[in-house]
Amino acid sequence: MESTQLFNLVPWVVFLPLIGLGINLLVGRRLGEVFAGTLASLATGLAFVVSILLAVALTGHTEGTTVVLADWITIGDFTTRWAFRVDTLSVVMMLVVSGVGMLIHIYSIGYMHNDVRHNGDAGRFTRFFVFLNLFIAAMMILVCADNFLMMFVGWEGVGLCSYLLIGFWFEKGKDGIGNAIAAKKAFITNRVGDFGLLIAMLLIFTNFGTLQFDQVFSQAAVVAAAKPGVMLLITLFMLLGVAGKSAQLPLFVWLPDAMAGPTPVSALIHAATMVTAGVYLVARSSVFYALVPAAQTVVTWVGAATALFAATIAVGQYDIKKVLAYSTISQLGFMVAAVGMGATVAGMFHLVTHAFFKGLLFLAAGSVIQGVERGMHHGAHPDHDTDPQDMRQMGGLRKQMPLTFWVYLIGALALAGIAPLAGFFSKDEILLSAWQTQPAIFIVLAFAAFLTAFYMGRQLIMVFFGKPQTKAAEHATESPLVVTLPLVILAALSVLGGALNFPGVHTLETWLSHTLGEGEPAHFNWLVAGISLALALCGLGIAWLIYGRKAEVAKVDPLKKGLGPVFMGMESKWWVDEFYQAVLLNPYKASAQFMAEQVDLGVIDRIGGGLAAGTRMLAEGIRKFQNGYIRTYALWMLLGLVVIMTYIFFK
Amino acid sequence: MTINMLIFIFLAIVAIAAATGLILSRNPVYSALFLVLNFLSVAVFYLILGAPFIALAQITVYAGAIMVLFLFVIMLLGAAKPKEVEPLKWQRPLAIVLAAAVLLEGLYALITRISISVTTTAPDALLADPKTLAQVLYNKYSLPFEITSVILLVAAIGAVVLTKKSVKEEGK
Amino acid sequence: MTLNPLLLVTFFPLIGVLIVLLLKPAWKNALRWTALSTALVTFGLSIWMLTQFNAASGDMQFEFLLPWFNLGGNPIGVHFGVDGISILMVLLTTFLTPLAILSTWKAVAEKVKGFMAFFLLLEVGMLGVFLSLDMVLFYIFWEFTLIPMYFLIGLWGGERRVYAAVKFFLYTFAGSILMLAGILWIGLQYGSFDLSLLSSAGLIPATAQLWLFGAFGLAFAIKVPMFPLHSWLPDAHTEAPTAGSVILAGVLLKMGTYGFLRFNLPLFPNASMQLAPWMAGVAVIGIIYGAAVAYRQKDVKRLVAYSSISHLGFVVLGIFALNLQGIQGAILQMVNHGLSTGALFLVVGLLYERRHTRVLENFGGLWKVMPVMGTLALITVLSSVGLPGLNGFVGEFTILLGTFKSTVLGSPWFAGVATFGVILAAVYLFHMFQKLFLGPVTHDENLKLKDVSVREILVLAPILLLAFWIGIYPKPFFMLMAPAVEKLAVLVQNAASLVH
Amino acid sequence: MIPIAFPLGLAIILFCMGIVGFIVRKNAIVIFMSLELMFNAANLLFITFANQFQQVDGQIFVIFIMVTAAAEVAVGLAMIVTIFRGKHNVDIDQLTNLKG
Repeated sequence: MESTQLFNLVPWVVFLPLIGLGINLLVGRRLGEVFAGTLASLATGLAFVVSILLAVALTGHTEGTTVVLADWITIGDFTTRWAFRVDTLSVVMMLVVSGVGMLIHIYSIGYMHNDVRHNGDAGRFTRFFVFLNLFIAAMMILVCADNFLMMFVGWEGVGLCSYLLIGFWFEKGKDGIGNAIAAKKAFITNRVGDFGLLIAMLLIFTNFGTLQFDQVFSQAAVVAAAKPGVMLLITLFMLLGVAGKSAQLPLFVWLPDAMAGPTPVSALIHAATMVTAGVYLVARSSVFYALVPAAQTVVTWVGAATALFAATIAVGQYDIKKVLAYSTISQLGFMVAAVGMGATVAGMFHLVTHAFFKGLLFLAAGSVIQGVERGMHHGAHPDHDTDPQDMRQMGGLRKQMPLTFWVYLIGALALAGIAPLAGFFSKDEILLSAWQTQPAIFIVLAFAAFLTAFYMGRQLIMVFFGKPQTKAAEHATESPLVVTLPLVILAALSVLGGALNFPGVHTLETWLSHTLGEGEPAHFNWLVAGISLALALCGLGIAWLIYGRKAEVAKVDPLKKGLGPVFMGMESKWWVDEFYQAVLLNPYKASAQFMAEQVDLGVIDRIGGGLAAGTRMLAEGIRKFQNGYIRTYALWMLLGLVVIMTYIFFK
Repeated sequence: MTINMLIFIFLAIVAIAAATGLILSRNPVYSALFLVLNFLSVAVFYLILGAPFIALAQITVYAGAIMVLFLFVIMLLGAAKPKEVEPLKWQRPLAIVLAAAVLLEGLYALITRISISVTTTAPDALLADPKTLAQVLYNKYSLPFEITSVILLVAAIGAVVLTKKSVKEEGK
Repeated sequence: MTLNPLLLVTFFPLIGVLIVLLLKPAWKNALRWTALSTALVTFGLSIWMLTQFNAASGDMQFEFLLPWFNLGGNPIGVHFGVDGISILMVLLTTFLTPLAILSTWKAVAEKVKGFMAFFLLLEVGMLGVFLSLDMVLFYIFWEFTLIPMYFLIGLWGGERRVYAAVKFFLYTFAGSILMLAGILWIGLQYGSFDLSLLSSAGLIPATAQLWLFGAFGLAFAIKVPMFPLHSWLPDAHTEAPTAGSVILAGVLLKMGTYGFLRFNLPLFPNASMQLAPWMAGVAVIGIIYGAAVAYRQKDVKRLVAYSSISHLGFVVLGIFALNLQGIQGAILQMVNHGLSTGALFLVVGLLYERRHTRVLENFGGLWKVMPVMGTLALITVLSSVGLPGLNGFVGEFTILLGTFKSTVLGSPWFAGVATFGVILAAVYLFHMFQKLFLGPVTHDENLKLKDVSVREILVLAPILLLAFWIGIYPKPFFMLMAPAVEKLAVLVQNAASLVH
Repeated sequence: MIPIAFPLGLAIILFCMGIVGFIVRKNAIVIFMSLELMFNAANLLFITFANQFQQVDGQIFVIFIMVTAAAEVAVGLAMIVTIFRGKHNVDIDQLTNLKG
């Protein structure tokens, strides 16, 4: 087959998951778990195959192509279409989404089998895979759209899937409603971001006359010269969208709560793919940002601040998934900072490697959680008090779950940035570009990297080392093959991922340059690499000093003594949620309540009612004339007669 | 001053007095009789004004038939006399004031618009002839005439329906 | 002489009314089937009309004109006609009516005969409103719709039905009286009541336009309803039977926005241009206000009612953007709102049938009890929230686009603030969905609730399918209305430039 | 020959007295009589003008008025009788059912 013809396969990356979900929706429940899970995995797997074929086709035709499916909205001078953009950037995203997605699908077959039973509703198994496939489809629309509006479809679509999957156990969580509230919080926070993106799109259309990527970007320089203010607005509103989706300051608050979703969801959506959409958006729009240095600075600082801020919180968490969640926010901050500095390739590189090792970490954490859950059910007296996600109640799991331990270790080291694992190379590229352009950013990011190593060390030690803290941890057992196999594959990728853009080879750099334009490949800097590696080792070492030496984990976190109120802040997430609650949510609620009760029922409804009451009072007055005495009526007639006569005679 | 004038003035005083009696009599029987007196005196005016047919009709239909009907009902109802206590204090004075206003305005109009020198014409034989009346009535006014017959019919039926006790009530 | 399709569509339900009247009140199923089949045939007829319709033309089609009587020497005619704007409204009406009737199968158990007769009469009235081209005829149909709706609320409604029915009647009536005055003034002043003659002339002086815009606009604004004239709506929606709410939200409110398009824009173009920022401002206030108030409602139906105020704010905003995107988006959004809010009311009605309560606190966790229902409700909510890929987004986005670049409004702030309403919409709708379907089942009564039946799926499914269709491929809808809207926009601009 | 102002003036006076009687008296029958008095005054005007304009039409109208009065009296008295049956009174102030 001619390689360009392969491009025409691109709609199938969306259609295949849709077909999968359609079949599962109709018959999945009847045909059983294995069928539903396999079908969903197969659908995603085939999408992965298509993505590979597209990548193969791209090697011959690096300029890529656009496959138009149909018109969408056409009014006057406004046209959009359903069209798929195949270029090196979108194919990288497709590969990540479908590849990691497929592994997580497979993992979920095993994980959800236990999870639905643990939560007491086995019938919901199929629904999970329907949502997962829907997510893959939406994510594919996001990454291969050829215009902003179609991308927005995927953008909100993945938000919906996130909502559905966070609220998958909608009757669980705090007070039974916690998960549902977390889901709602995620969607609405994302909507705040989407608001920014919508405004950005309106601005783009008004000033460019189109929403199509190629046409917009080709005009960008002209418009930027003519209307620099507009370009700044566009990029900043777009940043708001990025902050929403990629959980950056100030909109990151939804992501930790999103851990209410089943663990594969946390891995797929809230670590590997969806949350990186913001990074993808900035990478895709790098033309814009390159033209507006002010926006670049803002983006960089937002990213760097988020990286540090989230890292500090991660240090103070006890929930195994919460640590990873804040770590994700922090790592997304690295990526956003990178794309902000113009180091788009570094950002994308970190995006890919992060998808490997963070996906791995989450899945392994899921394995740990289920191991502990199995431990809870062990023996004659099931232990219901243990929180299977609380790291303080684990400990020593490396003996019970050796395979999980090893892959977790690989993931953690990769995240910490230990050479030669994948995370080292990608993080190093980001630090390098910060080093070269903005030293202040470098310091912030370096400190964040140090904290990253520290909290990962802390987590490793609390979970896997020392002695089991509870019976459940003591009786935890290793997960089945269907769960561990994806872990092993991801672990391998986490080890080898650095090869994607190995210093001096720059595979990814070259590949992406076809879409992003020729960039200056960063030269490997031994000093930066050394600092980065030293910081990582330092972090791990300090973690060992604080947590690892005592066999018994103290009831009070040792850091609490040393840091005092600072640790309190880390532990309680710097009170950001409380702040939003007090400054935004409660006032909105109160003012809405005020409008609903005082304004609407009290004033507006009373206007109509007041008119009615006025009419009534008037009638009460007039009805006095109708006193029932016929003779009085005659008198009024007489009065009328007098008036008329007077008028006639004396007019 | 002609004899007609004298008769007129005299009967006018009678008519006004009769009307006053009608209003003021406590007993409705007296009122009815005062009204008859009033009708009779007005009938004489009709004669003076050259309408002998109407004058006679006034006497037979009004003073005769209608007033008999009145008296009949008065007797039937036992000459009931409601207490003439005015429930509304302002009603009576206001009525008199307004009626006086109408009176004064009417007289004012009369004085200002109609000269005292305009007098009635002598009785005209042709106009007084019932034949003339009949010809106009049955030609020019044939449609209203027919309608009045319907009115009378309706009134007759209406009176019967209104006064007839329902079968149920009779049974009681 | 061939039978005019418009007459056939408009008056066909009367045949159903006649049959219903001839049947015995006790034959409830026969009554229901008669009404349903009549409504379905009417829908079929409107589809047939659509196939005959020439989408490339912006002119009135299938025109029917019959002199009726004279008023002050000016002829009033029975004048019907359809163009790209009204055909969508007609289709929406004929589409929603059978579904609404089907939804009453169990909900209306008493006085079925009267209900069905009034319902079909209501359909005649609504179709008449959308198809009349003579102002007096329009007014007659406009008022005529009040009568059946008044009885539907007043006889088959909830506890405070009489209050709600009277409120509904008085509010709308108060506005329409002013409109009648306006109609008579125009008719006597310019010697014609015929819309097609009047709108092509552009002859009304600018100051008179302002007054007339006010008279017509008030009637339409009450019907829409625009803030702050909306307070009849929550009561009417809350007390109306489900089918009544569906039609009220789905079609009757559209009569207001349709009125703006059909009368205010072509007849008073200068006033429209002059007042557009004001109208848009009020619309934006309505968007935010409706969303905020909806969020704090305890009664589901009231919540949905306030959401209507918010959604219709978008429609009015789009209309007064006075450009192609705005108006086309507004028309599409009229259809969208009819579908999604109609479906929301159907969902609420299904819950009410099962639990006989509309208070949010009495529900919770229903998705677990009724999975299919939960899914259908979710799609409905998403369509209302404006999720891309579903109908609401296409309408809202095009409206925002039109408003944002509108030269008449002259400021992007309208669109900016309206976009903020998109966030608030998510707040109250997801709040509602959470209260109804998520969380644990807190009331034992809710544990035994039956999932949706096939009939109920049949009611909701067509609406949701259409929601997907419009969301993914709205082109046919835009193509249908485009020539008429272009004509309207040109007319407004020309007339406005003539006077200046 | 008398000035026509005289009968006209008398008609006015009688009419006003009829009005006063109508409003002041409470006895329904007397009220009816006052009404007749007012009719009478009107009739007098018709006859006077018939004489003045030498037209027979005025007289014909008087005939119509008489007929109508007869009909009205018949129905009116029937109503009074009916009311009397229910209320045992002819006091018109008792009939206040239309009080607003």
